[in-house]
Amino acid sequence: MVTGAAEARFLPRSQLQVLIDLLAEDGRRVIGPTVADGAVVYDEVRSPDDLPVGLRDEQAPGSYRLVETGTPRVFDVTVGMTSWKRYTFPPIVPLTRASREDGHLSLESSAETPELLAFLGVRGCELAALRVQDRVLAGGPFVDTDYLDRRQSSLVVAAQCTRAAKTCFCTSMGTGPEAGEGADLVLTELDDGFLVESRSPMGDQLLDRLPADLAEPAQQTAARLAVAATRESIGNPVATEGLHDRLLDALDSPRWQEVADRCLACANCTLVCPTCFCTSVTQRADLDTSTIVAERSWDSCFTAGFAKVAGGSFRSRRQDRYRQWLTHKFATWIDQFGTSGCVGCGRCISWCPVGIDVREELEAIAPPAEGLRKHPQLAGGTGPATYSIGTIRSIAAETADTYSLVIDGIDPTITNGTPGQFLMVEQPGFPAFPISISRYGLDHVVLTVRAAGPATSHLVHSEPGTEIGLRGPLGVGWPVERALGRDVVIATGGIGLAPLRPLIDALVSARDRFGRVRLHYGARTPRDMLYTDELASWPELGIEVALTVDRAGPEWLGRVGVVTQLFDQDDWRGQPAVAYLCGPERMMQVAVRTVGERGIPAERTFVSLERHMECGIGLCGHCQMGKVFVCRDGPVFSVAQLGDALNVEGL
Amino acid sequence: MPAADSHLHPTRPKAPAEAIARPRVGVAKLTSCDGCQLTILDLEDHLLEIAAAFEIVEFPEATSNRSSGPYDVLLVEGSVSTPEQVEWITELRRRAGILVTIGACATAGGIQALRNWGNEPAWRASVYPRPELLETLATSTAISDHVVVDAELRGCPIDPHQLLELLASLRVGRRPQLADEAVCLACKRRGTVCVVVAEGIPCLGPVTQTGCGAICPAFGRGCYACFGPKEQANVESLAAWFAEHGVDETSVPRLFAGFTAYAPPFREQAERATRHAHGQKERTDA
Amino acid sequence: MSERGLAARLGESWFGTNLPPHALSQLAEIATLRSYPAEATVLREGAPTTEFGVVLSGRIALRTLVPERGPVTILTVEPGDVFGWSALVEPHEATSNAVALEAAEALVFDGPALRRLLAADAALAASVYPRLLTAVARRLVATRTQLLDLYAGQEQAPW
Amino acid sequence: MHESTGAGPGLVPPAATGGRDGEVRFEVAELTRVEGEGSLKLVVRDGEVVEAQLAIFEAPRYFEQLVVGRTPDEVIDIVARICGICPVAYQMSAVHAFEDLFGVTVDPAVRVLRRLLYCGEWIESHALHIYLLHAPDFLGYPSALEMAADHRDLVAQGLRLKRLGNRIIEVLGGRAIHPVSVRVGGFSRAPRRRELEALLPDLEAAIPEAQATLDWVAGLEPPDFVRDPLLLSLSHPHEYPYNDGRIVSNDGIDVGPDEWGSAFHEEQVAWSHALQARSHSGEMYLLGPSARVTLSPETLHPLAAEGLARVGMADEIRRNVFRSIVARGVELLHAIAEARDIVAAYAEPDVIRAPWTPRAGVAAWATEAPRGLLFHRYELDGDGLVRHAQIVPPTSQNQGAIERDLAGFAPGIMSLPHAEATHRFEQLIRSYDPCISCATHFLDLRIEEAGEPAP
Repeated sequence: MVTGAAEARFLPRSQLQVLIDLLAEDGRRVIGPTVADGAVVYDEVRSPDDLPVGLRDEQAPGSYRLVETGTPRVFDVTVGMTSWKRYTFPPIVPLTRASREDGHLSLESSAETPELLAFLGVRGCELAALRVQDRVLAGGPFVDTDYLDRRQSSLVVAAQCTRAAKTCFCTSMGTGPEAGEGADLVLTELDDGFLVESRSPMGDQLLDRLPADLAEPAQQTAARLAVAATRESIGNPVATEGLHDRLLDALDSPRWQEVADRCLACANCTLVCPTCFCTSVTQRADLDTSTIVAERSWDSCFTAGFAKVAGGSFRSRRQDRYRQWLTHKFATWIDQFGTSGCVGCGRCISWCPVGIDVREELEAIAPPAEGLRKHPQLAGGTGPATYSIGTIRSIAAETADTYSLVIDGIDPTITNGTPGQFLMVEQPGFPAFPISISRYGLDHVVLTVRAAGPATSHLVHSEPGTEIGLRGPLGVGWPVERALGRDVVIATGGIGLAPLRPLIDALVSARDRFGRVRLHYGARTPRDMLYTDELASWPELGIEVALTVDRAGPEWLGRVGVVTQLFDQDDWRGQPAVAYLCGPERMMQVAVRTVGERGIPAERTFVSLERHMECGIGLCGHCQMGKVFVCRDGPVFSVAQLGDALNVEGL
Repeated sequence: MPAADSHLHPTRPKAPAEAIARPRVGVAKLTSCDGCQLTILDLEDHLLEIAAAFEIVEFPEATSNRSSGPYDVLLVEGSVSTPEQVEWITELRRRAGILVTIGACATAGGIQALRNWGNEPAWRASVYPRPELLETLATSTAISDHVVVDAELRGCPIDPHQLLELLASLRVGRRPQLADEAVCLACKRRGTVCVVVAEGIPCLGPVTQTGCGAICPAFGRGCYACFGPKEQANVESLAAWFAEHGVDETSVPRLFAGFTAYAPPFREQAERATRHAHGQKERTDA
Repeated sequence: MSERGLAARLGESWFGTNLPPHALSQLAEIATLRSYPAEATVLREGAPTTEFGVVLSGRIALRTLVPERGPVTILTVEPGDVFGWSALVEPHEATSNAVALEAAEALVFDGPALRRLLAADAALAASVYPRLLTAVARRLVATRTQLLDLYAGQEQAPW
Repeated sequence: MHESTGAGPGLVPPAATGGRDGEVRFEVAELTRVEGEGSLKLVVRDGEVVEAQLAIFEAPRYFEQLVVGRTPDEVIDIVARICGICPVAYQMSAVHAFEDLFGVTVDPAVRVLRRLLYCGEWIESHALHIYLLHAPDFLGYPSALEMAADHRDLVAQGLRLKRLGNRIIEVLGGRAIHPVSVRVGGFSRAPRRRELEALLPDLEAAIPEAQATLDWVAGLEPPDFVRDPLLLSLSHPHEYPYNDGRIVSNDGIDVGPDEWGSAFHEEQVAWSHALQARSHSGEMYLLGPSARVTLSPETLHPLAAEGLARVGMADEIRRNVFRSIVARGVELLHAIAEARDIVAAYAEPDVIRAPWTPRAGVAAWATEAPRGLLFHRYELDGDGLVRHAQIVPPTSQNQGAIERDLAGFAPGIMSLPHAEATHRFEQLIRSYDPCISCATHFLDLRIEEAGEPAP
């Protein structure tokens, strides 16, 4: 960000209209604080009269009121309910438009070119919020282009705070009351006008066109003092020193339950938060379902649907949802994005219908503890709306409810994927869903799908020749290289074998470069085993296969028991080995412990997790687990990476 | 699908419905105001399209054609409030491939469920000259309390958009996408200033399931829970907050004694209200 | 085969690992090596358990007869693991059928004799019972996990 | 409903019901294309109608009790649920009753907005009945859906008009059914001028369509059934009766909207447990569009008055109930034209919701639902909570007249084949646009079982 060269000017209040007109002349719609239904709402501003003239906001937990001050001042209100996110990251955005014409599927992005905007009266905490969302949505390996377009179309006129509400704590979060980076112009309101400073070339140009003389030293001092006084009045309500670690060590604090007794899980805190970015995609189909529009809308970690995976919601309790939100906002956000997710604007305090005060909760929940962990770096990839098309070549039943689909005619980037990566599969009219690739061919891939819901059932019952949308390959797969020269233990259950098959293929293809390779596979009954032919032929290829089932009839002469018991029959030592585990979470918890007891270090124990993955690239927030997004940072993780996450209920 | 989540609404584990070329659709009603089936006719812009996509074989309010089924899809409005309706809904369940209950009466018992707190005999006597001839149940209850329901549309009345989504989902044989979150999400997406926080108006949005489009706050009043409790609704906390913030003690329970009063966890609150009203009534009769 | 041989083989088994030498030899004194052809019945549910055994090779299935489902295999006893623990626990009745799924070999101990031996020698008992308890506990844990039916298909998947 | 499982128009063949010599029974086990569920039973013995029943098997819902202990604003929400077809009518009668008792004067703009809201409901309800419920009888279709196959443009026009009515209610009250904004003292929110202006083009476009509708329905051939009924409705010197006016009849009744009880009572008739409204002199009155058009022609919107004159059926509307569809056509045109005028002249009110304080006493008022006079009476205590309620919907007042007309209609069609005659009876009932859902709250569920053993 270039800082403007020009010195501070003074703009008489009577000349504020000129600033608004200049912005409008540049073809920008000016958005600023207006008054509607008893609160400050960011909406179109055509003249200073549209601003909250002579009003002050009285904010407290669960309460917001505007009161008359009788002054001509326009920026004595602090932040209202709405945030600028409404304009940079709108509540509902059309994403993809799908249509099927004579058998051919087309999936186009329905992004719109955003209008030019000027934000008037952006506060220090709000500038910080824009920087946070820039980092999250446009600063990572994957970019939300819709957000980026809107941000680049908006000019920012900041207003430094000369007054604070009781709910403000920007000083603790280091975001205000001064205007930090990201503004083009910065205003500071004085009794008879505004001190105006430029922070960018665009700001310089505006400043030159304003009827504003150089500011008197006295005026500059007055402005400085006014903002300093605001800082004083706020003090330092939240002790952020070491907060990250204190929070993550308090995952079992009894206070979570206590706050859950008050929390309504209504999601208001996340929706008024200027940095929360969780979204969901819904498909809107007309009656004749030839055309379907996928829309992305604000969602929240407080909704049940948000944390859905096969088998129900894994954050079913209010306390789990509140913990997810608070720990993410103040701790794991830092691990993910190198900055706190909170900017101290206090919206979540005022607009909580039952007045839960995040400052009090933090104080009650967080005692001191240990150091940070890093999350892995990632490769680049694809955007949330960009699909390639594949054709279902054949469909073969593996078990009563599980089928293997051969998909060809696909984009080479997919066949170039790595073992353990997954694809988002898009069928018009159904929610897109993630499926791991169960085999790579030269010109095709195999997807092994269990018909567990409508979309998956619809897929496995499709006719060969049907075209489907594919996005990927996504995620971080199995680190095969870690097994070079080592013994390998693969333990899996049920459909968990599917994402491991490409790994086994890889080991087989260079068999002599690895030590002993064991596959421990468990299924519900003999009939529920996948790839039975290969299970029989792998031993000839140097893979020791041990099978077990939960129950069986007399015809089954193999083992009956649980996968982890298979280890007992084996006289191997863990230290030189590497473990790859995939299966139901409960099974993996046991398996992780068992291989741990055998001495395989956490750094060389890898698991693949299932979470409700929607965007597949860490932008929608659905699959967040502690410090990681399963879709982007995983689905494969080392146990060291996850820490305790695997064993904490509801994380 | 909300039916999947709430203990109030048992659902039969079903294989996803196969898309049927032109499903035979029936519309029936039990105890209700007809508003939910009228919502079908209120889809004016889509009505002829619907008639083309579905074979409407039973819909007394709209057509003289009749059919006793079987129906691929049966939409039923209204609560179960007479012995005959108990038998009838069981029979209808047999005739229906997919049974969808529509509206607050069918999914929660409706406003008439306020009788369920033992007022029915007294009320009957006060309205009917010869109450002994009247065969009604002492309770008005949700259809899912009597038979297994495959899907439900909440609301008093149901929302036209959700109805369209249901019909669209039936066309392809997927589950309808019906959010089970709080009204607040729609309210905030809409940008409505919160009436609780900014005006101190009691609003049930935070504990009520979404679907209506958050109309009431947008029209300057509190939500009155047409769509019934959301999952994990923390009624105690909200009621306590209202009581501590200027809503008088007798009014708080009355807030919940509305069109989904008999849906737990509203029930407990509503109970206090009906006791209060009943007390009022006795004074009237005295 | 010599007792030493038996003691050695017992010591190599999972059950025998960590048993002190004197314990191994004492047990070997009353142990017999027995072979079961495939499909031989080892224990019958409800019948008195006369012998406690440690599988050395082969596989023995623990089965329960469910009238409408036929015989269901609950667990298989693999080499190193034990069967007939009810020989040491009141009322000394087998809790399931045990059938050899393939030709199997086991060290078996006469129930009453083993009980007398353990009752007479507290030191021996103190080393044998924990091992036995571990074996039973492992089955309990395994059974619980099976009970969770972790691989069952899900009805209400979101997609 | 339980018997009505056969195909065809829900007829139970006479054999199925038996009948002694010289007796003919006409039954419609479930009336279709009416709101709510009712059945027709007519017994003609030796040419004499010995029994004419419009039976109801809607289950009772006890609304008069549901509102006990409730605040006026809660009552407005609750009584709307008596009927999904005319919720606005119930809200209007209730809100005016309370404001009358509390001495609230609403902002003039609010008064106009309430007329607009009622216009919306009239447009929706009349378009629904004309096009979807009644017209199929004249054109010989089981429903408008089949009718659309041959008359798609006609049905599309009806649906357009119906949608327009719903949109008016949606703009003012958030949703077409059970709108949320009506409060004692006014509305919870004033519509923005631009929101109403958005309706203007379609309102303009709808006027010629409503005129066309009127000409079309005037051309529909009615059965010849002429009589001289007593008609009753509100009447206002300057405006077509919606929310305000005196209760008048064509035989001289003239009382205030709060004085219904002084001229009428509900009484129990011998053959049913249904309470029916009668004047103290025992007369039975007919309410609704025919009554209003007959009693208040001079306050019709000029366009509607012109339309009525053009079709020249004022007298037929009064005397032949099958012409009620023409009366609805006239009122449809009136409501659209008045809505157009209101929207064009709308200025946002200064006070959208006038303050009020509760008072003990009797709150009573009548307004004109699409189907006719709707009377509410509430006794309130000092806290403004309802202690007793009486609600008299139009259909309960019409029912006596309907049954009497069935008897009068019978001789003329006895000669027709049984099924055809039965169908005609059903059509006669339909022409009153009976709203059984409304009637429910006081009608007995089980007339048959309760009373007479089947002969």
